[in-house]
Amino acid sequence: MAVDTKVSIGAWQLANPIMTASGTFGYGEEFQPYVDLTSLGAIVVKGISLHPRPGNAPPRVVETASGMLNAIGLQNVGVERFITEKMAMLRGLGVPVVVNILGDSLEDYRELAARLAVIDDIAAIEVNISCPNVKKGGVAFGTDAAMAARVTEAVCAVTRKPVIIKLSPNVTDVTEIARAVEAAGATAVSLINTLIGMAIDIKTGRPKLANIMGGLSGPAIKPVALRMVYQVARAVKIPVIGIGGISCLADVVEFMMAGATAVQIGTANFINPALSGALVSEFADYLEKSGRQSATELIGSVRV
Amino acid sequence: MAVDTKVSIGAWQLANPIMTASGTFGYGEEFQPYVDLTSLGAIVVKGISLHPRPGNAPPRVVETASGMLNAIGLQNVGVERFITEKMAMLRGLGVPVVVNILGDSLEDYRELAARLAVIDDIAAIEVNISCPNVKKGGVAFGTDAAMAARVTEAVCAVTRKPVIIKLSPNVTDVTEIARAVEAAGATAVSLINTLIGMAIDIKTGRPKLANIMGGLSGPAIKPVALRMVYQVARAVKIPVIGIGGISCLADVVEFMMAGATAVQIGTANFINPALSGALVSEFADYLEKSGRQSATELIGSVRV
Amino acid sequence: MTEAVSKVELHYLETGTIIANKRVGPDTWCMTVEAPKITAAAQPGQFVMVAVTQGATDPLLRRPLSIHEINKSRLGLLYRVVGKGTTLMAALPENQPISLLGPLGKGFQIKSSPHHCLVGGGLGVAPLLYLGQEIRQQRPDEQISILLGARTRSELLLLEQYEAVAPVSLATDDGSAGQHGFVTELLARKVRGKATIYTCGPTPMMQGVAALARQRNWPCQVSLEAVMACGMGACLGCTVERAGFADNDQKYVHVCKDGPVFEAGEIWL
Amino acid sequence: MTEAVSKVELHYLETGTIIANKRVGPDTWCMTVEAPKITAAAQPGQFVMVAVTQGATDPLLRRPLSIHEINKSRLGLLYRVVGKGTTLMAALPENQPISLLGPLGKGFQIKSSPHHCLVGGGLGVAPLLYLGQEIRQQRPDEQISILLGARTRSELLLLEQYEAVAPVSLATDDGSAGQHGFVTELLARKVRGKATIYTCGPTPMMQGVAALARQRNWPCQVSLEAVMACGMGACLGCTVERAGFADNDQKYVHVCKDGPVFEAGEIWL
Ligand SMILES: Cc1cc2nc3c(=O)[nH]c(=O)nc-3n(C[C@H](O)[C@H](O)[C@H](O)COP(=O)(O)OP(=O)(O)OC[C@H]3O[C@@H](n4cnc5c(N)ncnc54)[C@H](O)[C@@H]3O)c2cc1C
Ligand SMILES: Cc1cc2nc3c(=O)[nH]c(=O)nc-3n(C[C@H](O)[C@H](O)[C@H](O)COP(=O)(O)OP(=O)(O)OC[C@H]3O[C@@H](n4cnc5c(N)ncnc54)[C@H](O)[C@@H]3O)c2cc1C
Ligand SMILES: Cc1cc2nc3c(=O)[nH]c(=O)nc-3n(C[C@H](O)[C@H](O)[C@H](O)COP(=O)(O)O)c2cc1C
Ligand SMILES: Cc1cc2nc3c(=O)[nH]c(=O)nc-3n(C[C@H](O)[C@H](O)[C@H](O)COP(=O)(O)O)c2cc1C
Ligand code: FES
Ligand code: FES
Repeated sequence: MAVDTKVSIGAWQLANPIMTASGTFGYGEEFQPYVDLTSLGAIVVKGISLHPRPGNAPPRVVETASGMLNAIGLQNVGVERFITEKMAMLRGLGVPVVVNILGDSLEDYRELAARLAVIDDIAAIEVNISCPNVKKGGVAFGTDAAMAARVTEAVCAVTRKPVIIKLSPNVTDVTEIARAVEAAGATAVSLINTLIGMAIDIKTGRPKLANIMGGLSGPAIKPVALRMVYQVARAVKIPVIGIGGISCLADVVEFMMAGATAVQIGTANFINPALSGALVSEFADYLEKSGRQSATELIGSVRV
Repeated sequence: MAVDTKVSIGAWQLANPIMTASGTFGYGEEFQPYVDLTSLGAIVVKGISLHPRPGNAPPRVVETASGMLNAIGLQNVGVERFITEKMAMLRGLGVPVVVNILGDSLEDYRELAARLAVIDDIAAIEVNISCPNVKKGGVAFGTDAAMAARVTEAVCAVTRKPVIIKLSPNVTDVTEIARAVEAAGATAVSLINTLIGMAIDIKTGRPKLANIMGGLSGPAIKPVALRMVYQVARAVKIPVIGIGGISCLADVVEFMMAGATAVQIGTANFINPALSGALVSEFADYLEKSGRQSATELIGSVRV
Repeated sequence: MTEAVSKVELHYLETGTIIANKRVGPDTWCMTVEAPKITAAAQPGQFVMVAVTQGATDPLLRRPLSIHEINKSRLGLLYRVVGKGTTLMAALPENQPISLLGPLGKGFQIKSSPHHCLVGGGLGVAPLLYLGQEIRQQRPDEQISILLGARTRSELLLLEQYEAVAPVSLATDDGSAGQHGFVTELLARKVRGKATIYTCGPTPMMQGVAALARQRNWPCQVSLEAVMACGMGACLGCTVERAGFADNDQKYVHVCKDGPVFEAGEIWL
Repeated sequence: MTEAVSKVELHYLETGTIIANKRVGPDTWCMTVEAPKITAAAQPGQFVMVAVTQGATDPLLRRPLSIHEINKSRLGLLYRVVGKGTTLMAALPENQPISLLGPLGKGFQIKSSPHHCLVGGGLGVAPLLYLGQEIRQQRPDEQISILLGARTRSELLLLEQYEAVAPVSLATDDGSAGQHGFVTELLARKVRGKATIYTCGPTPMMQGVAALARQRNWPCQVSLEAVMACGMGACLGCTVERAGFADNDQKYVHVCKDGPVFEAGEIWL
């Protein structure tokens, strides 16, 4: 029996729902020894900004109970060098590439999306709206429904590629933001980005991260991520991409049952660099063994 | 050298900052074999409502990575039987007792606080505002600054006991709520209550909790709790009580450095029922060994 | 951790020592722990909460396991490796310390009866060994029968231990040992006249046993499981529904404190 | 986990077998792992990322440890028990499988030099043994000296191993062995003329060594540590600041991929 592992994000069809999360998979090539990249649904590359960024001072990461905090500070080469230096290599990988973008202002997002709109072989744009809005005094775009909608409109206006809005979990009502970006034209939403957290070194009396606060990821956040995916999948009609602590096949199935059309593997890549590739075949096996014909049967199938 | 472990919450002075969290320490007596209750700063009893509640159907708890989800559903005997059946026993324990209250409406909170206002030997009232507001369509009081302020006013108007407002972490800006309840007269705030989460049993395709969603607690949430305590302690002048994943002395010190005047031990009581008592002496030792004269020197001492 | 005693219910937080930890059947292990305080206080049907990790926070919670056997100051735990906690337990070496909380809960009531009939299925057989031994000792003149069920022969464990206590009858779903079919059928066929039933195992099995007991007017005690966080009545997590109570705060009982052993008529199975 | 090879940098995800895991000094252990692929590719100064748990998610991340020794298809890890990961490692029994990722990073460059001087402090001595062995083999005619520092005599570990490679000079903070004082003073006094310095240890020590090397015009390679999540250049977590770069995306290098060994002048120590 040939099971059908394909899923669709708007007009874009993925061979299977297994993607890798931005900032946790380098530019893909680091993982080539461990993963047949061509087998993955897609990879999402590290967030790209308009101008190169050095990122934050060290220490940038710290382990927590079943999780980790990071404050990388969005270190990246900038969109110009991304296009000239990285795209050729990425094209060669043979896997759909999603480019994650971030900005300090609406104009940043618009310009980034416009620059990438004309580049072949970018399968989709993922918009990280968890960044502070410099013009609005540093409040994150992603925590205000109206601002999130404006970013979405700005990006959708300049590209015909699928636009995935990546939602922040640091909000009172994630469905409100999801509905706003859906109405503004988003092709899909992905969630969750990291929860904001902190750790203190009691020996020095200083925060463990130079940046004071950082983003919490890993298995610790999975229950929160799964809850938000469930809520958002019931609130919008566009596809939902589930992210947060996914570390094994059962986690993939949980997120899809909760309503995710696809999933992204993040922190777990660090612990087992071969994981994403292994999940692709485990997923097909699971569908077959559980008597399902197609991956789409799983989506939102939780019975409450 | 005699170190001074005392801390103050308004006019109420605690022998030390170690308290136990509501819903995780029964009515204290269960822990008598393992903890010298009279040594604790205070105990907070399970949330009390106006009328008895049966609580949710099972399963009510499920383990997650370094954490647990609970959906007890606030099972309790109601304020009447609490006063007649439980208070006599609680008085006999020789430890300051904080009563945690919850309601479905402003009137519930007001009446509960009024009933308890006249009961001797209740050291303080802790107000759980993470409950859904039945009259406002189920939105939690704790996620709306104006509603949170009104609950605070209602409670403060009818009692002269210290009023601790227990904040929900499921909000975009916890400092906004904290400032609102401070302005409304709260003696102190405690945080965090649980993060909302979910888990699915992939074998049955059903949520693992009968209630679908539950509250995430334990070490997994500590980084989020510590961040919020840090933020709130810088935003308000009233004392902050830190809660969330505290499992050892280093955690206590981290929360106090972040700005907490006292802390509550929650889920960790289940793993080590002797913990809260052990922390009282470990805390005094720590102060002495670290060359501090008083617990208050620790509060908010993190250098950023 | 402090080692202290409950005045109220006589349970202890005790750091025991692993004496042996061996595989005894498919996915099933038996761990023997030297734990003088807990063993001295234990009653058949009670359980312990076992800390499966030290220092690490995942798995977070202690795991509830029935007391399978008491041998002087040592207790035996018979457990099936089903998830990450029991997997870690199975890897623990001898001589290592292990933290136990117990003995917890209300165990079996042993009253006089012409015929004590112990009915176990799957890992539900665990508490029945110690129960049988205690009945034998407390009521040496009364008849005891042990009825054990499993899916297949290889899952029938440590039979000699049970046979040393009383005559054992077997049932397997696939007929590979004893009666082909359910242990309930065995019970219906083998036990006539007055009897007291003690049962532990999968819920459908206990439902069958309890239904038959009601029909025949046998007193019947059932040992239940529930997901537990604290094991000592503090979290209110381990609920089962009481039979015949309205929707008030009396609606539920808690397996860890009110049980794990209940009169069958007391709760909704 | 899949076992595969990096075409680019030749590192492997390999499930090795623990051959030995013994305490060799105060809080310090040595683990020998059979891992044919990693050992075949390893260079001195490289490291492995060790999975300290299986199945559980706390501690979550792999732990970076330098390759201390290569003995045919076995590698040695010399580690100090400082926290929960290394505590769990120290408890792992022989014959157990253990997942390693490696060899990772850029190790020491061994160029011709009249005098190779290896300067280690604390657990920074770990990578120097394998380095010394390799220099001895690749450059049999060139002089090698090993200078080791510690707080006190008992922390100077496995000295015979180092002495088998080259003459060893010692310094202790409390004077309990060798020179009373810092290993830097030893270096200043003992090494004259042209030399190449290789150093690993606490930051203040390496700063002292690098400063002296700059003064005397010695090439100097330093081996750094940083908190690591991935160990393979994917997370951008393990940053150190480059010397002489403006505030742009060239400002930082990454210890796991660009290092852990750097030319002292390349980075801000
Ligand atoms: C009072 C009591 C006595 C028990 N006595 C025994 C015994 O003597 N021998 C024995 O083998 N087991 C016994 N159990 C069940 C045992 O506690 C669980 O099998 C164990 O906790 C599973 O831990 P784990 O980490 O390996 O599995 P997990 O990874 O936690 O879970 C694996 C699977 O087991 C299920 N599970 C987990 N905990 C329980 C539970 N408490 N009840 C039912 N299913 C569960 C999960 O839903 C999941 O499907 C008892 C349970 C209770 C409540
Ligand atoms: C490239 C590299 C090579 C290393 N080689 C060795 C070696 O050969 N032998 C050896 O004993 N150690 C070595 N270390 C350090 C070792 O990785 C840490 O000691 C170990 O990860 C601590 O794990 P833990 O869980 O026991 O401690 P944790 O509980 O994680 O932390 C305990 C304490 O150690 C500190 N710590 C944790 N990780 C690091 C780190 N990466 N660097 C510095 N301090 C840290 C923490 O801040 C904390 O104070 C190396 C580190 C790196 C980056
Ligand atoms: C080291 C690190 C770097 C990250 N960088 C980015 C980024 O550049 N852009 C982004 O949208 N998300 C970034 N994330 C968030 C992840 O893509 C993901 O949303 C989050 O980690 C939750 O998933 P996980 O628990 O599986 O890691 C980063 C996460 C980590 C751990
Ligand atoms: C089983 C359980 C029951 C709880 N019941 C209550 C409650 O009745 N009222 C309340 O305000 N908080 C309740 N809480 C929340 C805790 O008091 C605490 O805020 C939360 O668990 C975070 O702390 P922890 O991580 O240390 O457990 C409960 C938590 C748990 C785990
Ligand atoms: S397990 Fe906590 S009350 Fe029963
Ligand atoms: S540890 Fe991840 S980039 Fe170095």
